[in-house]
Amino acid sequence: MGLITETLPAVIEKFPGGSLIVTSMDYAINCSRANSLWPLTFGTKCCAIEMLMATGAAHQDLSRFGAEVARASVRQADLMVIAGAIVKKMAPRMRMLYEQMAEPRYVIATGACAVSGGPFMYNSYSIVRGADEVIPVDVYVPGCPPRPEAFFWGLLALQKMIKEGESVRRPGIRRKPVMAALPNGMTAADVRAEIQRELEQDNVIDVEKEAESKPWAAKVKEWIRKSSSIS
Amino acid sequence: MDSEELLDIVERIESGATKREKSDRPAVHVPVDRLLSAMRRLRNYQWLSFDMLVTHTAIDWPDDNRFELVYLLYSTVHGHLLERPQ
Amino acid sequence: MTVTIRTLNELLQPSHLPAHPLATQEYFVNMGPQHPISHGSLRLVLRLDGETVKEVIPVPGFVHRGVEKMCESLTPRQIVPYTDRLDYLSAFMNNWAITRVVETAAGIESNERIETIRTLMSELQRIQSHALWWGVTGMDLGAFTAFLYGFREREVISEIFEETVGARLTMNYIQPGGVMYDIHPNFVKRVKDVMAYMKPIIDEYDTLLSGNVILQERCRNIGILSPEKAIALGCTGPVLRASGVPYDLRKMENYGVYNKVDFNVVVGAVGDCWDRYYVRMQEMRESIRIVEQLIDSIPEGPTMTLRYNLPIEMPEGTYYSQVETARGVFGAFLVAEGKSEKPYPLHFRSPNYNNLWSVTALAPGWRVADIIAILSSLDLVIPDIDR
Amino acid sequence: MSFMDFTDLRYEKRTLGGKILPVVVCPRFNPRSQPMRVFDAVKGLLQGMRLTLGYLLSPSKIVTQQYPENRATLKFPERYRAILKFKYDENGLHKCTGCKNCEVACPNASIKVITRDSVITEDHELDRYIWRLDSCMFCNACVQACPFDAIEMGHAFENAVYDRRLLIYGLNPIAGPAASALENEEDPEVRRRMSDPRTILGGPIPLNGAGLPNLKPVAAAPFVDPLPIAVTDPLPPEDGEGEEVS
Repeated sequence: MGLITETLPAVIEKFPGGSLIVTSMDYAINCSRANSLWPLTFGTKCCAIEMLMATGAAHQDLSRFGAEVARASVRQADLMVIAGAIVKKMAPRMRMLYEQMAEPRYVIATGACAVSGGPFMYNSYSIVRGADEVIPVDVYVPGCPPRPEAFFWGLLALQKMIKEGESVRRPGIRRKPVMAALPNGMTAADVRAEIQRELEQDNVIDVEKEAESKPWAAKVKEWIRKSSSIS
Repeated sequence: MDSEELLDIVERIESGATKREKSDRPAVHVPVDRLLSAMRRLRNYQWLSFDMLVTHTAIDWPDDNRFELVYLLYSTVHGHLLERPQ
Repeated sequence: MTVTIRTLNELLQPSHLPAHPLATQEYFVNMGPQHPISHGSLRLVLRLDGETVKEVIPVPGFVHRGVEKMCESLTPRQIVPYTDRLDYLSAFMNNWAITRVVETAAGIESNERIETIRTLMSELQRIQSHALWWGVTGMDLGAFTAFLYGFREREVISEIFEETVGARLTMNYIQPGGVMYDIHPNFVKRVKDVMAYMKPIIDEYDTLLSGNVILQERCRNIGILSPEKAIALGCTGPVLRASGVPYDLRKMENYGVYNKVDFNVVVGAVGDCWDRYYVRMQEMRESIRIVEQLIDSIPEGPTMTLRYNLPIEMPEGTYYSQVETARGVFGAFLVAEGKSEKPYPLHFRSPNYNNLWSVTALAPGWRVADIIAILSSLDLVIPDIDR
Repeated sequence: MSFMDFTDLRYEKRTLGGKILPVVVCPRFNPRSQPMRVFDAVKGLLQGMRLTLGYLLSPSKIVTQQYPENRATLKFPERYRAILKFKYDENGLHKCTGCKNCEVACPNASIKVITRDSVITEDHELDRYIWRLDSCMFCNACVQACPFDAIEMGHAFENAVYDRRLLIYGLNPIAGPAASALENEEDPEVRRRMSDPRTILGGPIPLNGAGLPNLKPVAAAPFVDPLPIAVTDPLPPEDGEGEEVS
């Protein structure tokens, strides 16, 4: 269930000595990064229950995306899931945690509080209105709290971003699929539709159909049927 | 022991205490210099024995230029909840 | 009358210099604000002598959003969703606390049906909250399997909530004047199924974790809280009941339809971590009993007695109401000025705040590893402490 | 008592606060002597392992749901709250009259209703309905407050974006009066004039449409006209129109 259905890019960048390996290396490394995100257990509020705990449990299984190795230490993590409100007292600590993470590091802001301050956006004297005021955020997952599926969708969007993202040779330059300022003649609806299309095309595969094309499919089906009929 | 009775007792043990109107629970006012002794008596007297401080908070009344500290006391022996703003 | 206030800097001075050159020196270790055990952002400063904890200084406030101050500019109906975000594992009960105080203040009548639905939802959430706590405690004490099992049951109950309420965590269901929606047509059947499913599950929990020797050794006779100390610290809920004080608002205060059902107050014998652990396990069984008694006889009637857009008029005065959440007594203290719909000050009495400070009485003398068991058995929800 | 007996609960009556309460005391067991203790420990561990092994070998139900693969079959309860949207009738007309009840009810001002005076009837009517998904707390207060049953909570939960500004939504693709007002009008030309399409501002609108220089409607804009009337192009602004009441 690797969710990678793209073929390897066969673009040959020409320079003396050849560069096929290097370009493929970029791709391979980015794929590895995308499919083995280690999240940091950084939850401050209600979203932590849904985003970090419920997704890690059996019903929504985060390990299907290769991201189940939740680490308590920032040094070992490369994905920071900001789950919950960030207040002014916490903001410097969050910044410090972010800076301790090794590159490449990615940030997902889940829930209204982390995206914009959310319920506490107005009238509150202590909230930071959006985690991106403190650290750069790659993907925003709105909702209060978003369902675990919505978080997975955000994770897939991040994986998509990583896969076509920065080059190993030029680290730090990260290309977001959506530009910050929209180009001329393009509406936001187009952008959303494009993200949707891209993600669906890449990440949704029909497991049963895929499995049927494999020679061992019948055996597995038989085994599943047997084992479920026992109980 | 109902709330009226309770109020009477509290008024008896604390000289400056007055009833507090407009409260859904039995409540008394105690002047701030009598606070500590009042709290001690409320805890130590056997027929009161308010041993749990449920919560305490403050209300400020900028019009009167004063603060009101509110202590909510509970007695696990008798089961009274008393509100004591002062 | 003097009150000594010490700043954190003063607290963090070593209490003595070692007299003997070979004497061990005290040192401080920070736990948090980002620590897997804190389940949120809680900072604990431990004063250690070797491995032994001398003192615990909790430093809360890393999730302080100023909810109480915000509520002064909100109408009662708008306050209700904010209480979801305090103790998010007891969202229904928190809704109920603010609803009760508003209903008392404004003199809003509710009916049997509303109260029954509120009680049912609260008890379901108590089971859910304890199941979640059980899984997380297992994980804190080193048993990851428990986490998977605890969350499996949480999902099952979440589905009930999703169907009737439309949310998984932040409910905003119990509102002044009634409940947001009537129960879903499938609700009764589904709850019955889940209760039948849950009963053997709790025995399964016992088999899986309670009998585990590691849990036993890490919990038994660790962190003993005497009943006097627990009362003096204002602990409530399972923490107080584990110390042997049968203080349960469901019995003490007449609210909901708890006076119609037959259930026991669960207490512990000693007040150690094991008692705090098992009180919650047994409370799940008692909650199942309550739900089973109520689910067959939900009376008929309207589920909202108040038109939504009408303002709620609260006459001048002070009001206090409290309910028993999964973690203890959650109270709301409201002062109405009588001029507008909005409360003048609103204060939440949160159970976790008092339970947190019991760690200062519990921890000294124990090892660092025992702090994990103690904190875990207190079942703290940090946003409720910081508000 | 034996080591692993959890059924040994003591039922008692205790008094607290002047009430007699039925009480159940939790079981406690003290460890037995050393050799038996080892036996008990192994027994406790094995029991837990037997349970997990049982689930491994004969799962009664596979609980894990395959999210991105089962998107086609994923069904949510009808009351699930994930996104705010307008209710449209069979003609594609909304019911919002711009009464601003939802805006008042919203606890954190996530809703902004901009009204204007109608071109034709000079009534108060809806111009733009702006909803901030990034700060919405899904408390359902707007839906409950709506006296016309014009909005509802939908199920579209896949809203993750790379840019936070894409989370501000304009809910109405057509501006103008509610369905009830539009139905009274017979002349299709008048009806067309009454409702300007909000093509470019439908869907998420970055920063309420501001901050986007040279924003032009494109020919291939994915706008499905909800009106059964043919709309040629947006009306040019007339004098006296477009007065925004904030």
